[in-house]
Amino acid sequence: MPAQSPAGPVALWRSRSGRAAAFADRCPHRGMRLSHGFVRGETLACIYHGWSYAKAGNCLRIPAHPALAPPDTIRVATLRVEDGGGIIWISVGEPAAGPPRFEGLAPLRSMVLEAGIVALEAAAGTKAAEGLLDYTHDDRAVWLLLAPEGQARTLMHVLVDEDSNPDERIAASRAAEALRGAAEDIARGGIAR
Amino acid sequence: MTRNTMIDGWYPVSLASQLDAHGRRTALMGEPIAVRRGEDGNAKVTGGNGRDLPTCIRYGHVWSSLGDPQKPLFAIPEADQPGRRLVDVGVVRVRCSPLRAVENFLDIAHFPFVHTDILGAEPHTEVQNYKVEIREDEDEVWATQVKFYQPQAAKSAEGGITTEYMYRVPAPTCSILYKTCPPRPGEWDVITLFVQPLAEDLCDVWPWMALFDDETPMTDLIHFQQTIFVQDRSILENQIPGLLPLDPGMEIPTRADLTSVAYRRWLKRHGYTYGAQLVAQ
Amino acid sequence: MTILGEFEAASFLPWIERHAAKLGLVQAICVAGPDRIELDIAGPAELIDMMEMGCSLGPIDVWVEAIHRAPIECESG
Amino acid sequence: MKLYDYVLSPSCYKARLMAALAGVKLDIRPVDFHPGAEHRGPELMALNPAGSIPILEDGDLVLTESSAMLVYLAAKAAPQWLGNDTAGEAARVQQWLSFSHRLTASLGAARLHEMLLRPGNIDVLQGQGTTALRELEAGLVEQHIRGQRFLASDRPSVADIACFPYVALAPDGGVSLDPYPAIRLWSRAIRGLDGFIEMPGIHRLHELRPEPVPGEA
Repeated sequence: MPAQSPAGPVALWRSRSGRAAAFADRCPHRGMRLSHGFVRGETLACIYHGWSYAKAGNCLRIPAHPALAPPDTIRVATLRVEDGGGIIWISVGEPAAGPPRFEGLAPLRSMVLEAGIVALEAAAGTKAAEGLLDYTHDDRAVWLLLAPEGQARTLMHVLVDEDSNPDERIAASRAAEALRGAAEDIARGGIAR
Repeated sequence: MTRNTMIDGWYPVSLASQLDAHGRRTALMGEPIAVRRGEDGNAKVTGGNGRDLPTCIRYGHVWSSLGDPQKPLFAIPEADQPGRRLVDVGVVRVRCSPLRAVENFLDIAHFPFVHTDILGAEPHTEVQNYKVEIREDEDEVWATQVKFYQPQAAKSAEGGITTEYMYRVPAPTCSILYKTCPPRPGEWDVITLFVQPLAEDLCDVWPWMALFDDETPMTDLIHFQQTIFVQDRSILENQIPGLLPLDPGMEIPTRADLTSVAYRRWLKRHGYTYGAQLVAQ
Repeated sequence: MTILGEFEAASFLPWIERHAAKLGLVQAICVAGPDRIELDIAGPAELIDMMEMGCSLGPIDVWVEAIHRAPIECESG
Repeated sequence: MKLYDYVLSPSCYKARLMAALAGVKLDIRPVDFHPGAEHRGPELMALNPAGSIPILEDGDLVLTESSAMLVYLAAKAAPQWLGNDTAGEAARVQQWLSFSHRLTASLGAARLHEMLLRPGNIDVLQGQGTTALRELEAGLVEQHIRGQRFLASDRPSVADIACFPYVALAPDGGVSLDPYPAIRLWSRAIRGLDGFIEMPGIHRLHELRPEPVPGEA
């Protein structure tokens, strides 16, 4: 699936054995987005000409030239991936520590809002701390893990108490929808002014 | 700024059969133009400032130019051959460089993945060597002896066959494909891709065909070609960068990409760079 | 491999080296002039084809007229 | 059963897809929608005064609404696709069948504008399409929380087939599907169904076939 990172667009994928990997979203052959590709076993293949790549980024197969064993140097740029408590993290460069853990919380859904973090904070009436916004709605707590995509767009991962029942989870999802709407209204108003 | 050397070329701007007095508002390389049938019955094309543009009607389409064409439109002798059915496929808009649309048309290695079970299928993915040349007299790119296994080569084809192709690029945004014609061995079906450059990253594509096929209903022929082209559309809109790179420093062309490389070389030699990226990034 | 054409060797040579490295090819440039570059390359035919494809297009300030290939007689590192 | 069909029309594709999934063989009558505008010609206007396709003909029954075609095909050959086990499920099916018309009016019109140059206010159409996709995403998230993979239950129904084509082809109209992970999972679940067929713009799920073994060409 496509994702964004400070290093540019990313093709994020999970192999059959369950391992996640992140590639620069551009096939080195002719520039097709790899996020449109397909996963077979432990490889990701480009939809255009079927060039397939291992998780480490090295090309394994060029279907137009089936006799060739591609050298290790034909490769796509990779990013480090950590799978932590149901949240996939990618890092640009080599971070000193692993991603944060959110004990007692479970990821519910991810959503994109057409607003920056400032507008979201204004709508929620509270500030984010280290990328996590603690939002209480109708006496229920919802945690929003925020990843900015430029100034005017934010990827927001909704987390809930891991003991929540389905009704509570649905209510949390609806609360996040409503908050998104309010934040986008504020962002639009800001542009109008 | 260097002069756009593509300005003097001919470009398709409308289907001839759909020309009426009301006309069609469109664009050519960023300039708004209007195409309509004049009072004398001929096609009339006017540029953004109201000036009359050169016009001709050929191969089912109205052609025009923003500049001063030094040559008549390229010849397709097969178009006048008796017994062929001429197929207006219509228009499909694509958010991509006009040059990328042509390059993709010249490519066979994508058939098994993009036109699965129609023009290609795994495991028949190998591209055998073929020949590419620039024909100096005509100043055209030609690829010949191109062979590829096809599960369903044409609407009239049943079962898989190895199909032979020839590709010809007579103008920077036009390509002609000659393809084995199952009902008439020895003859070639003609399938063209005429591309109207609206902007460097936006084009209207007008496929057109001249086929030996008396059996298949016309609508089936149109649908077959529309199917193929629309399968390519999502590829074309998702290649990075949007413009066609003339420096392959960020790419890895292989022997199977020989036609693409020859096409890009020919563009580079002529300075046909509208829709091209000059420095790899 | 002999590359004939018109080029600024200063910009083309690093480009050639980068492309060869991307293909994992061992290459040694023997002759480098404004109209002729000769290099020895060893590797599978498909990869040498790829090298030829890339070089025949080259960077924008380079025009490659022709590329000739001949087998290398004696083995060199 | 005869389907008046245009290969690039997502509404026609709904009928073709449902027939394929239900194992019904259709007699396809191709219509030159573009460039010929045959759907506005006398023969088809006589059959469907609304001037739209698809049209499904079975004996003296003539259907011109794709949702009705889905229900008819399912009722005849694959009633499990009707999704009417419980009152809630039956209602959800109707809810999404009605909703699917908003997808046609927004994403479908944006696609016609961007691809086949039909008139329309593209910004408004794309905005309405995005609103509809967000509703679908939210609906699928809630279904997922309930432990159900499809729109009305844990089994696919005519509602899924009614919504799938215009959603899958949203990028044709310049509307990205990147922000909708639940839609992505749902779309893959539909594309992986036994008997699934594609239409131009929806690529084959090559994942479903193993990699060819070298030398077996």
